[in-house]
Amino acid sequence: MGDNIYLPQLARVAHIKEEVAGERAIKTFRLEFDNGGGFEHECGQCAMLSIFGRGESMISIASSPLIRDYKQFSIMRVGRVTSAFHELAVGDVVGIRGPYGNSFPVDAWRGKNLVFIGGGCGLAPIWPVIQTAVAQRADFREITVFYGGRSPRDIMYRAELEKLRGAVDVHLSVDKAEEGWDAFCGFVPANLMAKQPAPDNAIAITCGPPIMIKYVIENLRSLGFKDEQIYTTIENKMKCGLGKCGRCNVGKDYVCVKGPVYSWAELKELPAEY
Amino acid sequence: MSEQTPYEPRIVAFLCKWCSSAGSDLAGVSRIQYPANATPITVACSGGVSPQYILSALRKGADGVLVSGCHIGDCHYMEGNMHARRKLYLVKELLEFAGVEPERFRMSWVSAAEGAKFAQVVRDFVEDLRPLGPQDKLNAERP
Amino acid sequence: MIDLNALRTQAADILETGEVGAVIGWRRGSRGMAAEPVAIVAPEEAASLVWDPTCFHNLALYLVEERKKPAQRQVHGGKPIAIVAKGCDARAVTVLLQENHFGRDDVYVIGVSCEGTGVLDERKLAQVLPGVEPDGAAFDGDNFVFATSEGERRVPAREAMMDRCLECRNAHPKLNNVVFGEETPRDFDAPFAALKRFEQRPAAERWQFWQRQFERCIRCFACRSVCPMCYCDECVVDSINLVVTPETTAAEKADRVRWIERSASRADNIGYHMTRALHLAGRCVDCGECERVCPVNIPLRLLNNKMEREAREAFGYEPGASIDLPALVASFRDDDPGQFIR
Amino acid sequence: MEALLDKNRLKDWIAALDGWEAYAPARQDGIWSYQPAGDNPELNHPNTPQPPKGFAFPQREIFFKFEQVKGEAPRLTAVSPAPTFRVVFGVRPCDGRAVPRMDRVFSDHVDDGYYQARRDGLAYVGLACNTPPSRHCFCQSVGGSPVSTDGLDVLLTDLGERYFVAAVTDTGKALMQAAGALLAKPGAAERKEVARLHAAAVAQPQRGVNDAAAAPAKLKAGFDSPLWEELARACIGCGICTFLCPTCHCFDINDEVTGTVPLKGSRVRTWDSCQFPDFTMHSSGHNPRDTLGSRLRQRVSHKFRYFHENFGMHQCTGCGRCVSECPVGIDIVRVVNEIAGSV
Repeated sequence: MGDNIYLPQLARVAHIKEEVAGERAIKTFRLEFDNGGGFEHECGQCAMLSIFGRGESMISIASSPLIRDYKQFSIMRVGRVTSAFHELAVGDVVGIRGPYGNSFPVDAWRGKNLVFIGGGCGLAPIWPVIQTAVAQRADFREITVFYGGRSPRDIMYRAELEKLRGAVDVHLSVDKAEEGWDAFCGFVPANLMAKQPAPDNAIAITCGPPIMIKYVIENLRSLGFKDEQIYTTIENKMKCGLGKCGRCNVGKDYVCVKGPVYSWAELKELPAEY
Repeated sequence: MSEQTPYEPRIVAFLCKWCSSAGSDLAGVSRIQYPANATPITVACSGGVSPQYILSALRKGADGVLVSGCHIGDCHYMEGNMHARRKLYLVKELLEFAGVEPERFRMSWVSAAEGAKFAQVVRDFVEDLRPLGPQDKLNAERP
Repeated sequence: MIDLNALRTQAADILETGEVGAVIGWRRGSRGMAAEPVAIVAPEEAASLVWDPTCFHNLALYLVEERKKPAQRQVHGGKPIAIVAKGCDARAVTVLLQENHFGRDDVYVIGVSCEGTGVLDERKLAQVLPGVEPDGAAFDGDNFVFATSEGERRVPAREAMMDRCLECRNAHPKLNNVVFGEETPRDFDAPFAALKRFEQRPAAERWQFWQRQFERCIRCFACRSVCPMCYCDECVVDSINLVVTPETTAAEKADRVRWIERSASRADNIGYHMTRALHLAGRCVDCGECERVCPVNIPLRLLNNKMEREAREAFGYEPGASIDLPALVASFRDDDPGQFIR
Repeated sequence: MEALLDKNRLKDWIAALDGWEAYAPARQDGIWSYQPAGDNPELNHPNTPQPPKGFAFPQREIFFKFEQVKGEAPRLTAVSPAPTFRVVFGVRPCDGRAVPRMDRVFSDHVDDGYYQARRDGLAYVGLACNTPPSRHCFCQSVGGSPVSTDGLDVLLTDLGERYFVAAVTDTGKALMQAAGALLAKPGAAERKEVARLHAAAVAQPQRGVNDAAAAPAKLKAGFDSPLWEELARACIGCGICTFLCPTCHCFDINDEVTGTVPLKGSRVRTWDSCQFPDFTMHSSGHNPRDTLGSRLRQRVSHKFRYFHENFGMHQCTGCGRCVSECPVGIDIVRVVNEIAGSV
């Protein structure tokens, strides 16, 4: 038998950070490979993470491809596998296989303005693009990040977002007003409309809850963004990550292979089975 | 099975906390000798022992399953053991019907005062299971 | 003999008057001669209803919450749903009433008596008339009559009837709002005849038998899906709990016990079928649908019959006999057998 | 390479296949299934309710075993299928046509080593359908034929007392060469008889999909049709149609734990079905295909649209099992025709 495509590599949890607490808790994990292990990835790709005895879960790689020492994953506690991740301690060993899926065409975006619009844990899949663009800041023109959570406690990557200021325009928001919050109050699509980014020579990249994406796309279009200028990622239940197990398809596309990154021009042609 | 370690039946024992579990404790503190083959699992009431627990224990390799509760009339929840009696009778019948040795499932009523009886129940169960050898019909590990 | 036109008229009438919002019955299908389940809402659709030996389905299935949704969606104003029911199907409706799925006024039972026969077993027919694939089937007294390209073929019903029908004691639906056909004396096999024969085999032989049957199971879950009593939202064999609401916590999802794996291995298949038999004890009305639909021919009725007979003999319990009956395992008698307990 | 084989020498041919395990349909417990070829296999079966797909794609496959002592790194032990040479006799041409379709799925994008390892040692000896094995057959309307050799290594044609044996692949030739003197040279009369039988088989009336070539476009146009829910109304949501389908390949992957201290278990692939509600349900409870109609649409669209869009061929081979075995008479031919007819 040739390469075993279902056999994960082992990776060690090198660092854990609690991003968001509570019922929809999010933790960020840095996974490191031992000598010679690992793989290269591109912005937007995912990996299948394993906790043996619990199973596998497909998670976006949240670190920039420029970072070689580790891969970062921000995982919301939702079910069987993700809950097990939240129980991990530094030093624990997990399984990982990948990378899977397509990627954001970052190279094609050089010389353009980038507008990122994220909500909730939807910041993680676009984070590698933000990181890469900031690392290669001269290659891009204006970079704007819109990001919102339900409350100030639901803002992930808070410290990292603050560090971006200067290089990047950061517009944070929370759904409901709360004492001590002096940035925008309201939903992310509304914040977007309040700031009105211009569509000229721009690419908009959005990820978040489906309902947010829906209104973000409507608003981007009303701002003059064309379907080809809008990118998003979609997710479906996945098992193999290799276009064989048959469950993540949206029309003819297996999201694990042809996705998760789509321009709105592509996505609107597909059935909305995600 | 090597010669050094002769076959010892493994028993999963679901014991109600009010009577049988207390009975097993009494057997212990009274220093009554009985075989250590049973893994006790304390449950609130024998009436709460789902047939699923029994099937699952057998699936995971138990050689025998014991369910023990309060004597009829003594149930802490009034009638839990009456339900257990009916429900688990069906389990017993079904296992036997499928050709599984009927000795592999056993029920007993053991009160908190009956430490000696508990020891005897376990002793008898182990002796009845021993000649049957390992349970491989419902065991997922032995295909 | 059942007057099909009278049945159609009845269905049209209760739709016309608005007494019911839909009628679940059978119509001609496109799979050979077999009838197929249908839910009609307009009086004129009643003309498509049929009643013949291929009406084997237990339509009570479609009265259960999840599965009735497609039919319900068409019904306006929460009107009762009518169902065409054979004797066994009507008993299934009784059990569903017993288990409070709906009230007696929410369902309108159009009983159809199997009279002196029953429904067709297509596997038996293939043995009785090898190589013949009829275009239609009809009742005719003690016979089934098949329309074939070479004319009519008459087969004594007992030779091609479902085993369940041979042992049936309730061919005439007791629970009904209206009933078609006569209560007819029957003289086929004694109840539990096959079960008794099987029980006489030695234990080792019984195990050999079941081992072979269970090893064949492909876990398509057709037995579960077709069963009116298998309506649980959460089933031990599903990979996840199907009832996830926004309130369901991650811990609840994570901690769900996997009693039985998805693998079609012997141990897991036995776990599945035994759990199901136990869960159906005192509820199974022996409509035999699980056995009919099994693509690998596992004799599931034997397991259910065993539980049914124990319920009857040990506890005097008859499933589907009355709406007011408490559930078998939610009740007890002081003199329930206890000799097996030490 | 073509030859004649006396029917009663089939067992001798099988015996001569040194190093090959042979399988053939047998009737056991009232149903036909592929079993190790017994003493005297007779290929007089209707189609088996289960296709031979499990030979290359078994219902349960262990990928690897894991073991982990608490606080230590897990140890993984890959499990690979043992190399075997297996030859399956009596495969109907519809099931033969399923083989290249499955090959495509399991080699597309990346090779699935488990499938490939089993497939590499597999040979299929087909049996032409001189008469349709079932009234539910519709192979011809989906581009197949009762005498198709697609996916087969050898095709047998029943000539009454003898089989006409025709090699399709090099493996097939090797299998025939192993038969040696058991095979006789066919004459012109036999060849003529085979041609006549094949022509007659193709001429047998069959039901079918009206215009398979137009199906992808029609199903696309009819994606939002209310007919899907209508046609699925009787569906009970079981897995018969997919588990018995020779080309359905969807699967699940789970960890099966057999011990907890230390943690022990296996990662296992099992067949899964797009007809089960948990197939696509997200952990959040959101289900992109949450109705019976949407799941019927997925099954039918996969066969007659998506597969065609990806690989240029229909995934359905017209074996008719999903029609004949459906507990409630859901009929893929009718579904395709009705949706296509509605747009």
